[in-house]
Amino acid sequence: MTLDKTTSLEQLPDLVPPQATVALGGAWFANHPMAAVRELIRAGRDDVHAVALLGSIDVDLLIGAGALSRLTFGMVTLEAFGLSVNLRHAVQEGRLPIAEIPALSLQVALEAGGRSVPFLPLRGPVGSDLVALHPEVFGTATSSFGEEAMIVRALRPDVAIVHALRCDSAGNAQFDGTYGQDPELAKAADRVIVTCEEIVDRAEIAREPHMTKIPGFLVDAVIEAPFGAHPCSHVPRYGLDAWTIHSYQEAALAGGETYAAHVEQLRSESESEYRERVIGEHRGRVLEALVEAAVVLEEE
Amino acid sequence: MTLDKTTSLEQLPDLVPPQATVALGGAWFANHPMAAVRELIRAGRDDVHAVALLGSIDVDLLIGAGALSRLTFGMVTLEAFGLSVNLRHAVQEGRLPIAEIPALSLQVALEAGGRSVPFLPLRGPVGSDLVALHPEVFGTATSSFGEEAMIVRALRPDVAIVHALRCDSAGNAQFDGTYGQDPELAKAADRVIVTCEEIVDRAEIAREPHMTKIPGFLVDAVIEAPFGAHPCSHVPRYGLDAWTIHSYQEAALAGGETYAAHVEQLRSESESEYRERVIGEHRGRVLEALVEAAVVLEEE
Amino acid sequence: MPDYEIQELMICRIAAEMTAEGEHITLMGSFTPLAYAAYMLGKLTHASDAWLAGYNAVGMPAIELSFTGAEPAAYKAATSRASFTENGHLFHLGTRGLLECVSSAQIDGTTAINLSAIGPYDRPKVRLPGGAGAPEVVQNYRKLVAYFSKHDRRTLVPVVDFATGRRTPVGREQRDALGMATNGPVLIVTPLAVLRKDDDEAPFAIESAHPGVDPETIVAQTGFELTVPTQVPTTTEPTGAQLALLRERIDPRGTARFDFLSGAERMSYLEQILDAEWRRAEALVAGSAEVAS
Amino acid sequence: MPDYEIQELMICRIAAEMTAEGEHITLMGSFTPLAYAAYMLGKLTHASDAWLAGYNAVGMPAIELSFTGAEPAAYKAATSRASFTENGHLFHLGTRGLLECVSSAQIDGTTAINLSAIGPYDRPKVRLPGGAGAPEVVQNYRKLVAYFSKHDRRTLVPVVDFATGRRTPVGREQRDALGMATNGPVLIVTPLAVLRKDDDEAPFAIESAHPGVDPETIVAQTGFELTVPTQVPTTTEPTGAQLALLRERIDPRGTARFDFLSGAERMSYLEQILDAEWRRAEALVAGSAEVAS
Repeated sequence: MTLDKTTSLEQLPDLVPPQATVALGGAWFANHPMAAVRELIRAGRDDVHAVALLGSIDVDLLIGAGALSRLTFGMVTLEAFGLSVNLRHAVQEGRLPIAEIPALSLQVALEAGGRSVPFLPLRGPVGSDLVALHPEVFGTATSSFGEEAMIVRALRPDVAIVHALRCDSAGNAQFDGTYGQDPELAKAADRVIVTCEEIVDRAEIAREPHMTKIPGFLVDAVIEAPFGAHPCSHVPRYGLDAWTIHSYQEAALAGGETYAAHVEQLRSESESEYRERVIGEHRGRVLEALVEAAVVLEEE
Repeated sequence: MTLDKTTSLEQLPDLVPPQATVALGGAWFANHPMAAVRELIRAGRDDVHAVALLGSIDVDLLIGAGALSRLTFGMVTLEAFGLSVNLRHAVQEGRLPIAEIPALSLQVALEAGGRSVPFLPLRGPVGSDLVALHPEVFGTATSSFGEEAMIVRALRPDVAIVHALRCDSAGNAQFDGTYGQDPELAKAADRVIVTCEEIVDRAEIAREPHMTKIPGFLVDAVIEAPFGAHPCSHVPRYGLDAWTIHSYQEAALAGGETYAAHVEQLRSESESEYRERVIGEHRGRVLEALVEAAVVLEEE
Repeated sequence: MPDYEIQELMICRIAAEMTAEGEHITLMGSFTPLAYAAYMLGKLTHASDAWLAGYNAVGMPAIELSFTGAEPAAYKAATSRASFTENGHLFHLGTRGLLECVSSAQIDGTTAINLSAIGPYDRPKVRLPGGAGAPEVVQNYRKLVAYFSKHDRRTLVPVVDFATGRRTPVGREQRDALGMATNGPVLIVTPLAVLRKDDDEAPFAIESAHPGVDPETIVAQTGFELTVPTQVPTTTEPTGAQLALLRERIDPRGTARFDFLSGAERMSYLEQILDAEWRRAEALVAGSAEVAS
Repeated sequence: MPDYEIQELMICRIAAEMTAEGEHITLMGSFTPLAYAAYMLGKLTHASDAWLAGYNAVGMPAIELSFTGAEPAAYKAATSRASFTENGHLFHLGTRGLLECVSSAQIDGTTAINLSAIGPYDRPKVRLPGGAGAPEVVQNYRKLVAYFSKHDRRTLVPVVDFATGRRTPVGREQRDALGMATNGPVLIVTPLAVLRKDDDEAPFAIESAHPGVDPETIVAQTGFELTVPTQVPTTTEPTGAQLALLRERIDPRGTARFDFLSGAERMSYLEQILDAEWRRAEALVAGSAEVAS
């Protein structure tokens, strides 16, 4: 196979059409495609409809930098560091249209999209006020057997962006630690962009075929982005940079010029300049060591 | 974890309730749970409702030995060696009630069972006469969005029996080569029996977590059965014993006393006696070498 | 009687709900110290055969609590991996989920939890994070525990501003009839008491009051109707063995205390813990540099 | 013009349908030599970027044909694994399936194939194997080729005894309107000719006659109506390079000839091939025994 889908991070914004619905991989503080998020901000995007199942700093930063025109989400939180400041402000001030969809229902809606079926039944969030609020997502189906089931309607994002551990040039993307629902995002989206810690040969992929969670035929573009989830974790390569997230949240809470300067800094530098400035050699090693430092209490 | 679900092959028939619907793992000539099939025959069962998506000698032998009261299947074939002789005779003579369900629809029906949803929509076998023949499986669902979709109704077998490469005592079952739709059988069935080439420690499972295709919480019983798929293949441990299948088919074609003697022989011996008689040391090594002998034309 | 902090008592009470129940499994997502501590305590004591999953790691063993270490630890000795969607169908949307511990900004007497908005939903006073998978999970798991670091009428409210999720029905018979998983009441565990709801038609009742808390205080601090039994039992206190496990092995840096602090104290406590986590990792880097030189 | 056997011409014609089409993929199940040969020939020549899956092995490279070796070879250099159910949703039941080659006992002019029963379904004269996933696959793949080792009125029949599966609709516009994958007509490839159907309302037409076969023979041997163009093209013959690839690399033991034999000759041919496969494996055992001693 001679397929070469590799491109550079700088090209990524061109692969995201205007007003595109973009599903972002990762979950909570794990494995969001942060290099891609930064690049969309560098490109000055203000038209992205983000789909974030379990978002954190990815979504907060996109909102803060004015990159989103709309947000579909299950949760956005900075966990121990507090609420998502930019989500709060944008929604409380009526500046950002949102669709809050319970995350498992959103997963199944995306799964339906990936299967090319119009809807899927599920044991859904009966009792949630979000059901009545989103008649475009939740419905019921009556079968010829006489059963009635709650359903979610298929969702097909224009683009999915996920961050993998490694990937070959044909798009076979491997993960070892957290991969959330990234495979289902890739199946559902029309265009799939994989950023990865490193691009490797096909032979290296074939040595661990069980780690390929997204097969290459689903993938359109492959971009090498070391520390591409930073400051989120990418287990087992590196842990969460909680300290950088803490500083970020302080800037977000300060708001105003402090936060504007933070965004401006990101815009003014390339991704490799970002790595040099924020991560550097020593911090990079410590972040890697967080994985080794984590303690299992019983190997059983 | 101290869970110990291990038991012996001799106990397997007791784990299959009378008149149970039993889904059999594997596909075509790969990875059927043949040691379990032989043990059901040794126990003199005549009441099994087998569910075989892509059956071969497993189903033919069960029919030939009179073990089935009913068969739900997508395909049963001895491929190059010919039609399934015992299926032919049993159906042509009206001795075996069958439900022929297109295999992908059957997979989705089992998937629905594993998800605890009443049905799943699919781009099904429109144009097949089997749809009208099986109104208990195929139907339609109309959504509140106005879409109509073909659906299959959920199927929950009483028992699933699958053959894994290795398994720990808690039931974490690993596969490397062909595993067909064994994971979905395990999710759908009320009781799950895993036979495996070898029982290993939890630590050995944890070293290759991506190969665990059936997590232990789904599994009820774990049985060590070396060459437990024989004469089918279990890649990468051993290839197809095409020669033994050829002899079997000759016995099936001869029928009458010749075939009865074949079944009687299986009944009169234990599984380890079977291994000694049919496989032995040299044949075992050759079957293992078939995997190494297989040729890839381009590593790409 | 050993000295203990209130979150330790809450952890021990929740851990009692953590049981090994065959094919049922408990899945953990983002790092919520109190819930994690309860799961680990159960797993290291009476429920060693309980199945746990963390993130995409299924069959994980007990781990040490840590803001940066919980996720990597989950993977280290787990027996399998699965996509969230696959696990979603098995546990969260199926019938194999065991114990869900959820915390929210508000809860009311119907079991409705609010993780969405304080004030009007469309133009809220406080936009909250959203419920992640809680709306489905509270509905489908066998057992549901809602826990709170405060017990007051702003948290346990007459009616939530918005129901992000709700368990309905609650009653065992009604759930059985619908083929829904169940094994017990809905519990609310707070710094004052354990409340339980067994029946859709009846209010929450006080199951037990924590030592030194009188029922009147609990009622006064609760915004919804409570049934008060004539004899209110006292919540079982942590044993020395439980406290030792929690303090020495499960949560040596005290992450579970974090949610019980507020304001500046809270942030400086977090910074302390994170400093310790950094130093541990940095020591490993220094150690390997030494070996290399 | 090189000498060739009829199955080689058929393989080359089918291989022409094997194209690299982005996200589309071709999945192989049980070992069917002629179809496998066509896939491999395409992959080794013009369609090197085409995606192939075999059994649970996705992203497999081209392999040598063998009754015992096809399955293990599929795994050896594949880039991923997936359950049949997962692949089913992506390819067979989705819109990402590329090329399906199917063989059946009967086919008729509506594209109905019979893999179920000759004679009455409930009490058949011959109970056939069943269609496996063919009923769904013939309906959903972009391209469908039905191939047969015989071209006669017992195989290409007026109406199948039973429609195990059928492609409906066939026409590109009708399929596009339904959101169904399509890229071309339904082809029938036989030892006499290539037939094609583009339109639900029109019969199959002769696309080409194999060298030396006249259209009248084709019509006479076909049980359903055929459109015969005024100029019937001749099927392109295999090139020397294609034949060399097939004979030397893809199918050195000639497994694809097997389906074109019958009776005793067929079984003895199979035995010969299996003998060779046994000897190759046995030599490896002897080789490693030598090394070990």
